[in-house]
Amino acid sequence: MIVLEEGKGRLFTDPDPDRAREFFKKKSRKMQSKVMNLKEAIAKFVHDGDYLAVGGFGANRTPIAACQEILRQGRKNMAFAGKTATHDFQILAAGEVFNRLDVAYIVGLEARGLSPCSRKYMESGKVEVCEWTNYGLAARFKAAAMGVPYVPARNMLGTDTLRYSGAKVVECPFTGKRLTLLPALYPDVGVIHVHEADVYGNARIRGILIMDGDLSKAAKRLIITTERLISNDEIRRDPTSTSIPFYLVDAVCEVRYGAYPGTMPYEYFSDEEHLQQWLEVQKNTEEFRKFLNYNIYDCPDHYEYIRRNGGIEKMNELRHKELLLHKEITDARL
Amino acid sequence: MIVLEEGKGRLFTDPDPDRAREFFKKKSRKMQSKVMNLKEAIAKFVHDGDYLAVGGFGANRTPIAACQEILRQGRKNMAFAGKTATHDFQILAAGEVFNRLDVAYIVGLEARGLSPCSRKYMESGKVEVCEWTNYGLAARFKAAAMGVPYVPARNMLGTDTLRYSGAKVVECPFTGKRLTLLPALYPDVGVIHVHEADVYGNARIRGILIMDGDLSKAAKRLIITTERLISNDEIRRDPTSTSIPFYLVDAVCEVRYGAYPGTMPYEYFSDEEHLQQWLEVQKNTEEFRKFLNYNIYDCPDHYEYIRRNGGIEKMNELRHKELLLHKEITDARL
Amino acid sequence: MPDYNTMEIMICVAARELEDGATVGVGTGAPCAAAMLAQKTHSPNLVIMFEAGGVSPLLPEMPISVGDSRTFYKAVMASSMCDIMETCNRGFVDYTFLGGAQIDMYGNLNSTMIGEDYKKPKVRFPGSGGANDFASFCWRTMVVTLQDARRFVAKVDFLTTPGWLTGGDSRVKSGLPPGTGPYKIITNMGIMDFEPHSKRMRVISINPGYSFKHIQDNCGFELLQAKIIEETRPPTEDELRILREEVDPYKYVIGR
Amino acid sequence: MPDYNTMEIMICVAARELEDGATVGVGTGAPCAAAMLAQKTHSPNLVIMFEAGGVSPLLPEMPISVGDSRTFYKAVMASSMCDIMETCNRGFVDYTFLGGAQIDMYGNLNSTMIGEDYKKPKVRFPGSGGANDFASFCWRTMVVTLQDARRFVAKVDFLTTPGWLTGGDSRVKSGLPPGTGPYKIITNMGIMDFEPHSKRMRVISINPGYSFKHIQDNCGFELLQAKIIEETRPPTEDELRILREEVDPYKYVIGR
Repeated sequence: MIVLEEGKGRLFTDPDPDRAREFFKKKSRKMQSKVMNLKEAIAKFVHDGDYLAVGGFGANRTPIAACQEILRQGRKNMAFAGKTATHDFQILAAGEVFNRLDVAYIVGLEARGLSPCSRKYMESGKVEVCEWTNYGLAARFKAAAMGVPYVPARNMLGTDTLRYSGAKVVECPFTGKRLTLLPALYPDVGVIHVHEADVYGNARIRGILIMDGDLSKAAKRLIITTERLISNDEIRRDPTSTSIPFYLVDAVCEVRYGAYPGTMPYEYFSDEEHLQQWLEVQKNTEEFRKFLNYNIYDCPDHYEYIRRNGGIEKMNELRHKELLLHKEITDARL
Repeated sequence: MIVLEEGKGRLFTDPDPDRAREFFKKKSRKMQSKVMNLKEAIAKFVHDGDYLAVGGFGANRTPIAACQEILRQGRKNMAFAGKTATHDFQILAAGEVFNRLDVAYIVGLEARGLSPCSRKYMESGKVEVCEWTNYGLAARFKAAAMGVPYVPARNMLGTDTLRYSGAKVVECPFTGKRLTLLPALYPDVGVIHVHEADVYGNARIRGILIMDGDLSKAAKRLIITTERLISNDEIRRDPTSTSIPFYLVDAVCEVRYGAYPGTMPYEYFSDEEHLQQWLEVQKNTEEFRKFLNYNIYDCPDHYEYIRRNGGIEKMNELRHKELLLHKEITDARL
Repeated sequence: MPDYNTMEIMICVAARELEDGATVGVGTGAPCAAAMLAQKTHSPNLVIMFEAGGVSPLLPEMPISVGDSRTFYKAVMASSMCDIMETCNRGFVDYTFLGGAQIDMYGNLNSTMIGEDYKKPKVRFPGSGGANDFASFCWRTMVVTLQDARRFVAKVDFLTTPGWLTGGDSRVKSGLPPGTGPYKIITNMGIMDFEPHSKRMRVISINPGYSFKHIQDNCGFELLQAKIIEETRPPTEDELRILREEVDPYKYVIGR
Repeated sequence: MPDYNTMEIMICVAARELEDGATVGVGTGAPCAAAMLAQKTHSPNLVIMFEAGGVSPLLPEMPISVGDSRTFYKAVMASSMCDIMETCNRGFVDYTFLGGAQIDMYGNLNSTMIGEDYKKPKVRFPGSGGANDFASFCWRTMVVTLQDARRFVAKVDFLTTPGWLTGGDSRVKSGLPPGTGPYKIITNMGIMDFEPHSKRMRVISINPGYSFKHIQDNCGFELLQAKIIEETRPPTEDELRILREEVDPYKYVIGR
């Protein structure tokens, strides 16, 4: 097949579906309990040098508890999927966890501004980068989920984004059009935060799925963190609502408020004050070091982190905000 | 791009995404009522010569009412997607509605046996055929839904199914593997039967989706038949449950029992006696002609067809069977 | 020795091939009965998938269609055709059961047509359905069929679903995923596998009451013989009781 | 003439471009404010889509993220990144709004990095996000940005998101879908479109209080001028009231 053009970016994962098949062939399909605590799950399934991808979108349904545990356990030399990575990104950048990066959206926190520590790390030259786009990375997960080495697309054409990516451009044998071929991305490990899961890993996500359907299928190992465990009977009562089936899952960790300080749809809204604190404190290296110790390294787990940032009272407040009850409460006051 | 091998089958639709884009560009995105009766919808959106694809799977959530209305309106020279087409297929074959056919599964009714009229029509030489597989057609809808001219796959290789298909085989530029390229299939018109829809066409499907998510996006014109209309407020109450968004939809027709005599999950089970009657009566041409007149041509609409086959009493019985209440009822009798 | 019919022994033999914790893509009829029997005997953790989207249902009875509501009754997930087939393509599905009007010495199947001229078939059959996909993607393909010379033919009129193609390494050369292919052929008379190098069909077990000659006489091509040919264990009392009372009480399948 | 700030006039001008019944893919900030304003004024049937999956929400307030829960609050569908982007790729989305650190005379955008050496950027920015995808797939791309010579540059340091590339027919030649491309650039000083043949940026309207010279002085490349250059209609009382009271009461965007 004649390649008309190709990006100079390096592929950090192998797009070969047969090597992935060999891996998945050995993965257990038994419906047995995979419940363990997050510490154990990260220790067991997230290794130095692995390619990591996390679910959600920036600070929305993102497994923040898992990201902070990865820092606590001191993972290094990882590769990471920067698919609208915002607060998750600045946590992992602060820990200098990764040195290879597929980029769609990084260093920013959308409307909240840019993250100084993320920019500093990206401008340090310590990170090897390959450029993509949000759909580009989504489509790469989709190709892996489909079990094929690539999917064709029509984005990135004519741009430096393509030139610094790992995509190839070919001519379509049906239409003669120039197509971008996006290679399959099989992360070594994926972490997805969900609303509900049973002990086997059958999981439900409410609201936008983002890329997590395909990511759950593309990841070689998959850790599910869930707001709450539910019974297998409840899963079977409504199989239409299952977003992720058990056979994709390696670990199920019940982590209430696992996306805090980000948003968990229908559960709690993001803690904007705390996120602003994050951005503010980064301007002073010493302050930031203390801040990280206080909020991550000195915390045994996520619940202690939450206790240090307002505890259940704060969580109730954020729940009111998510459900717009704060408006009803103020309106009622008038 | 070097084509290593290609099927000799003809493509009955144009896989060019830009021609599809031009069509979709002109399609209204206004959220306005699209409610009309089925007669009107078929007259307006299903034309002689069109490529037709129906949702569901054989006799499961298949828009049978729409298929029978297509016969009543005497459509001819259509192309049809034979994607596990069973009872829908024998209806359209009885009416000799199509003369071009993409085949994955036809002429059979799965465990129920083969349809004499379907076989006879297929053996008459009146139908131009192109061979595919169930996944082959599903992937062709997916390519159209993605807006690309094809998706790569790894099925059909080495077989006559490939030789008589419209697929091409190329070498993967990332892995060197031989891949089957499945061209996008944009039907001129699709008909999908759903559980609930609002007047704008926002629709919900419960249970297996089969190929209908991709089909709803691939079809240039889309008719939704629904067991019941629901309010837009109800759709907005739970956006996670929306299977088909309004902007894909051209017509919304409320047709209670619209999948009868097939199964509608959670609503009613298939009428196996009536389906056996269908297979039985086909053995005698004259009897079959009378049968078609009685059940299709002489019926003003689907409700009359149902009235002639047991009416609401029968529908209640089939509902009991679907929900396994018939077992509870007999058990209770003991 | 308990009394049993040809369908019953084929189902029991097929069920024994499905080890606990395996995944299997099944259709209606005998394959589904075999999977259900396996679940109720030695493989409680067998994961059953149906091509239209049903995953691990608690089957209340035999489905009539691989897409009917029984195939996702109390399932862990009601998904889609693409999801199931792509799960197979990712290497998650260990076994599938297929059938066909014709099968050749390499396990290639024909379920499309009988006749010389494709454009004017003597008999038109359903086509691939999901068979070609399952046989391409799943690790091990098994066939449950009656031993009959009109079925076991030297050359299939139409190669619908890939077996070992022309034998040797032709299957891998075609681009089909390495490690996949026909595994066992289960008939009323015996069990065949495929000789590792030539990939030709080989008798490895003979059912009670039959000889190699019976099988060869009912086969349109020359069969190889394994060094040691076993005698197939007949269905046990337990297998038959569970098959007759729990799996197929209305004899939809075993009644044939 | 009512008093307004630069952000307010840009949002009002942008809102006027969105006709009733159109579809628009938006991000946070000004674009979202413009879409909300259009819905509350002349385009009640404007369909708003967010790249993370939200379709036609009843936005209770300005979203902070294109993926936060406001983007699918009482939406008609909460879907996925692939669904939204592929809907754009099928030609269903008429408009998108984008921004960037740099823009050139062909409307190419840079949101990736500043510097000569890609491997050692002087400043690293977020990258494409969904911008390259939206600009490739949606029919008409609009940019809302401040008129500034450091932003409007002769050559972008990194071409993140495609405009008309090198002008002429270079965009279509690259393989990007025909009929797509930059449509209008809306700044605090005026409105630009692109000359049909050269595809170079061209001033078509100037905001009250500014002259062509102001715009050219704040642009790093030579701007073309339309035969007739209009004066931009300032925001009306109604537009400003709705924008300030209903769209952005907390001044998240217009307060900047």
